[in-house]
Amino acid sequence: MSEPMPMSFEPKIIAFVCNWCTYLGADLAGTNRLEYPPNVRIIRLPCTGRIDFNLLVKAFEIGADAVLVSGCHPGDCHYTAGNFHARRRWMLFRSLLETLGIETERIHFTWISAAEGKKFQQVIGEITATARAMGPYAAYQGLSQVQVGQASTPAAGLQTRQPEDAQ
Amino acid sequence: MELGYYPGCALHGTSNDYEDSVRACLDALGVGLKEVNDWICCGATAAHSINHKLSIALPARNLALAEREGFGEILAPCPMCSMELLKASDLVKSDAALRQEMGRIVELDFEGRTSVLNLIQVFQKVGLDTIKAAVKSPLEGLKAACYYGCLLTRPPETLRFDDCERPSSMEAVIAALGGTAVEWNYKTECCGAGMTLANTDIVLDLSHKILTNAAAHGANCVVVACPMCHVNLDMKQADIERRTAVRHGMTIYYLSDLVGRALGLSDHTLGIDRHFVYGG
Amino acid sequence: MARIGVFTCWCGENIARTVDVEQVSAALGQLPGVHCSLDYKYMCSEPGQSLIQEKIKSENLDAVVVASCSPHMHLRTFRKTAANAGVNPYRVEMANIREHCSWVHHDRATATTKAIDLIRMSVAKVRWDEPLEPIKVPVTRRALVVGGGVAGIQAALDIADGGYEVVLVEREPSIGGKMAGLSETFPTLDCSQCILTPRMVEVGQHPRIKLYTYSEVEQVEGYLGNFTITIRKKARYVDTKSCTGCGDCWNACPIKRNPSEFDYGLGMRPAIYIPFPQAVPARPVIDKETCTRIKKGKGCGLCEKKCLTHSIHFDDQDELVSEKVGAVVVATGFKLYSIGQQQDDGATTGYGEYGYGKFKDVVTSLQFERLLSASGPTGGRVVRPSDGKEPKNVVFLSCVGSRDDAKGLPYCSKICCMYTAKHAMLYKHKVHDGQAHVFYMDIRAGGKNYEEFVRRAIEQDGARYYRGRVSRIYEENGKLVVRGADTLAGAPVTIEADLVVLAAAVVPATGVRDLARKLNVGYDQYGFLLESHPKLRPVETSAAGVFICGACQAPKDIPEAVAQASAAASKALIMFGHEELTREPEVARIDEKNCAACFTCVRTCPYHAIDKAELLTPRGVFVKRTARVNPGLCMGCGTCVAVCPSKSADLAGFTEQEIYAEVEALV
Amino acid sequence: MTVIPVDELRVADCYQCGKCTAGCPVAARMDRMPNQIVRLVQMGGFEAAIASAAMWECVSCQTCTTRCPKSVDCAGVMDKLRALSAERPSPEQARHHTILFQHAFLKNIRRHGRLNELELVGTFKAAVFAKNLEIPFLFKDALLAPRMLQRGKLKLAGGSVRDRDVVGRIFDRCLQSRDRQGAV
Repeated sequence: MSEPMPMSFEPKIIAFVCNWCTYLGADLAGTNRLEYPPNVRIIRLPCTGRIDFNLLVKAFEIGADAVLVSGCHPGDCHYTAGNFHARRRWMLFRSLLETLGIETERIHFTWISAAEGKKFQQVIGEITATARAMGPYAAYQGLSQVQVGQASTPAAGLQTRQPEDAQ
Repeated sequence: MELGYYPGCALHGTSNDYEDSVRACLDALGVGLKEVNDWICCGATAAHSINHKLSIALPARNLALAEREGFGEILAPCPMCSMELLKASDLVKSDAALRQEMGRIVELDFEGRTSVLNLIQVFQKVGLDTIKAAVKSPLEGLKAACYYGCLLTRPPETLRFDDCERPSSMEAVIAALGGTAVEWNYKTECCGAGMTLANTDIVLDLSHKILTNAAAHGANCVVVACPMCHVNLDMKQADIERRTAVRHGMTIYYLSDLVGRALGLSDHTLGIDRHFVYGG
Repeated sequence: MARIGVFTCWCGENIARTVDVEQVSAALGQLPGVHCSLDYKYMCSEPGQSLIQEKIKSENLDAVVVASCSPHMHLRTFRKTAANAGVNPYRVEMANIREHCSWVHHDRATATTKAIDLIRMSVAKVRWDEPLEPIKVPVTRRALVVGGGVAGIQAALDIADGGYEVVLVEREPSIGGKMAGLSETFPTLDCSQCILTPRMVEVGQHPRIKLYTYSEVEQVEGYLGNFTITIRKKARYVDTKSCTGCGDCWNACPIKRNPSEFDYGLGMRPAIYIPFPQAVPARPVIDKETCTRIKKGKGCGLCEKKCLTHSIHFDDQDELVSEKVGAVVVATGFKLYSIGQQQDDGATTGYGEYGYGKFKDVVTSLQFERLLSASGPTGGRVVRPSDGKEPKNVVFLSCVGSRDDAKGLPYCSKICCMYTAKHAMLYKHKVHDGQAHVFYMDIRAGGKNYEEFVRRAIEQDGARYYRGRVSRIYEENGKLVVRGADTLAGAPVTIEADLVVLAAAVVPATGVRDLARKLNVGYDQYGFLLESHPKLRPVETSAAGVFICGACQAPKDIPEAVAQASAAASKALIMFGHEELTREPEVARIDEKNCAACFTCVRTCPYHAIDKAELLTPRGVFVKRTARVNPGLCMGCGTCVAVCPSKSADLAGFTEQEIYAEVEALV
Repeated sequence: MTVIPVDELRVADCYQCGKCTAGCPVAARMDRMPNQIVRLVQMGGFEAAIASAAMWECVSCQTCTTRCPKSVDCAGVMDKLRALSAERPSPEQARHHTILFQHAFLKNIRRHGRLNELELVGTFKAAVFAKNLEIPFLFKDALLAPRMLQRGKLKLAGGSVRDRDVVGRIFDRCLQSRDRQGAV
């Protein structure tokens, strides 16, 4: 657990994707062996319409540096309109998040279809690059620990991004 | 109503009869024309054939001049001019960078606020009912073949005027004047336009076809709203006869000629007596 | 505390090459609740699966995480495996460490780390996974077929012959659709009516087919297995039961000259008419737009006077009837792109240059079919609509509206190449000294005996094929001047034709979008209905229990439409093979006590699966209003969960609890 | 190899339906059909395209572009080809009436700002004569001129712009990219 702070900053990225388009897009990226940065962790949901935006806040609490929300292209939603609902709610939610002090530039929206393995690769590449450039999201790191009454040291925050942490 | 006026080279040269006609009949309709000060040539086919940038710059200069004088709308009776002006105006409106570049090139910054009208559009602005009401001598017995040629309606996305395959706006004017317009097939075929001097044979062949078709459908005259069409169809009839051994003797009117006539203006005022084929 | 087993797959080398599977399973063994963590070469293989089952029994596990490939690949497999060993299948999670990890990363250390993260997420989720039972819904073994063309007829007969009742709804006064109006069919040239009318009669007489002609689907309620359909029976003014179809009425009708819909305006019909002699039902209908009696409310009434069975009722009104069905087959077919006129969707008017609607002798392909048809307005004589003369030169244009981004539709209408060859052929058979000219871009003749058929038109019947589009058509002293190009010879071509036939693009029938919305079926930008998988589920739709066939899905010829119709029928029959249907239980639910009854979910649910309801005590005393999910309709998108302000909505299989756990696992 | 920017002309979209050729009023006079020219450009065969005389027959009537099902700007292609060959006139093309005319035309408006038709006719005919020694052509419209004069349709001194130099400067700025100012 007592790891020295790493020299190069590796952002943690959490992706909330729909089961029918983007998840399959990511599968395709795999089948085509399209390499991309290992920073992303995918959470599979039936539809982006399912996403309650508190989830995004949660993601930052547990130390994410960037969040991706990606679903089907307009008109292609498996559930006809879920992706639109997500978009519309996002519009309302953005300002709220901003008042919460969340840097909304760290939240990315895309549409990636089941056929767009290449696009998935590109998007993850870009998001990782921007997140690296923006640096660690100190504002929210380790908040979860705080809530569970632990002391939140920068180390604690950073540790959440240490691989060894898993073991 | 007062409009900015861009005559273009033709109306100040060979087609000065068109200019007289336009001025006279619009004056009679209470439309004042104020010439764009120090306008220059639009570049016509030559410019966009030889240098793309030039083909934007020349009309751009004129748009800039018009805008400087605060014209909201300008009349360009020559479809070639109005097409070039419209094309340039669309381009600079959609592309800020280009607009600035052009501002530099033509030494006059501008937004592209001035919109360009052709003659028919001006008649429509005045209102066909108004014109109908103003008619003194209805054009009975007139069987007109309305000829649009190319540039009044093409390319449609630039001109945004009438139906480019089945135009009918001139027919509407003729109807308002108490004349009849015949249905025919060469409304939108090309007369050879810019080739008048360079490639005379093309012009003669194409114009011959047009006149033949008009006659075949019982027209006793052809109505145009374009100086080049007029040159090719009127001035060239002798050459056509020499080439094809067919004498057409078809009177070619500018649309403004007929409006003017119906409003009671004389052929002389309208410059009709200066046409090559003039039956009076 | 859950007893979780984690099973990490090597997938041969696919995972093991980049992910240190031993390290992974070791790491996961540490997690609380994980009672065993193993890795194996091929988890999906028979020994792999039995390994899982053994462990479930020996460790008496109640939750399973398989770390291998994409759940889209094997979730079903492993759910079955676990179920057979007594674990609730919905307490099985998969961590995708192949497509999302080993295949896209090369550095072994990072890949291993990521794999561990992914599996931790699954473990965190599975901890909260609740056991779920598949939803059972009763099924009404009765089908609705919308559209009485050849596809609808085929589907209806198949289902009825399968032993179940069918309700067939047709908008026109008779069934038969486009095919009934065709002359002969490619590539065999058998007479269209000869093969179709017997099937139409079968439908009319079938004991298990309830036929509603001149009717439309007004409203659709319910869900898979339990639809309630409201049908509007348009006022026909004729009692089809007592009427014998003798014909005295239409012979008596004085308003004779109305353009016939069936003949696409080439023929005339009275105000009271049957669309064509072989119509089913062979009963007339009164066109209220043209009947003077109905328009004025008095006078005429000759038909009524002539009718011996007193079957004519001028006071007839539209009638709404309701039918209960378990499955729906949509077969609404196509129509032609309206050349040179406004389209339904208000799009392009297109092709002023072809003079259709201006020149009488420029006709559409379907009009030409009527000119060729023995039952057509000319009794099968090919003549010019303008002067009744026999055309000696006929020009056929393919791709009018098809493959044209600028003025028409970008897609290929598929059937035009074939029927145009047929037209050229049949014309030659009727006018021996005539010449057929065809302008085409490509000849698309894929299909059994299709290419041979086209060649026959060219080689035996001497049709002249020019590879090029036509730019303009105009009338010059009685001839139609066609200005085209022969791009192979590299020259413009001008033909003086007597008749021009335009192969207009195939577009979906009018009103199909409305119907699709009523049924919750998707459609593309052109209005063609969307199948749920282009290859593997070609007749299913996003709406469970609704199937599609024929040209409403895409342009199709008769053999294809019929094949697809039988496919759709078999899907309905498969449903009817069960007492009740089971559905995935991953659907929404409302905490009804907590629900604030704002009904945001009711408004946002794309499937109208949530209703306003009342919460009652067991004694039936009103407690409060609440939203209530209909599990039969819910497709499990979870939109309601996200919009619910009182957090009363949740989605089984993807509960708030489960998802948050997944996220928190990443701390 | 010559490359001309053709993206905005959507040449790549052409599927060779030939509607441009079908509608072209002068196709019959062309050595290569409009659709063939577009094909050449599409496949990068600019040299062959420029070598063809088709573009000099084109009357810029826009029919091809207007009716193209793929919105390919065929007339625009002809423009581009003319512009290109104007930059490096080959002997044959230099003798072409159309290009001689267009250069005379631009020279003329460059000098006066507006067109001086009489002078245009003069310079143009002289150029044609110099290049092609076509005596008959020289006098082709000679019969026309007097009748035009008598109708006041030819002004011996055309009106021209007060600020004439600006036109010259506009020309220079537009042509500076090219080294072919001599051409105009």
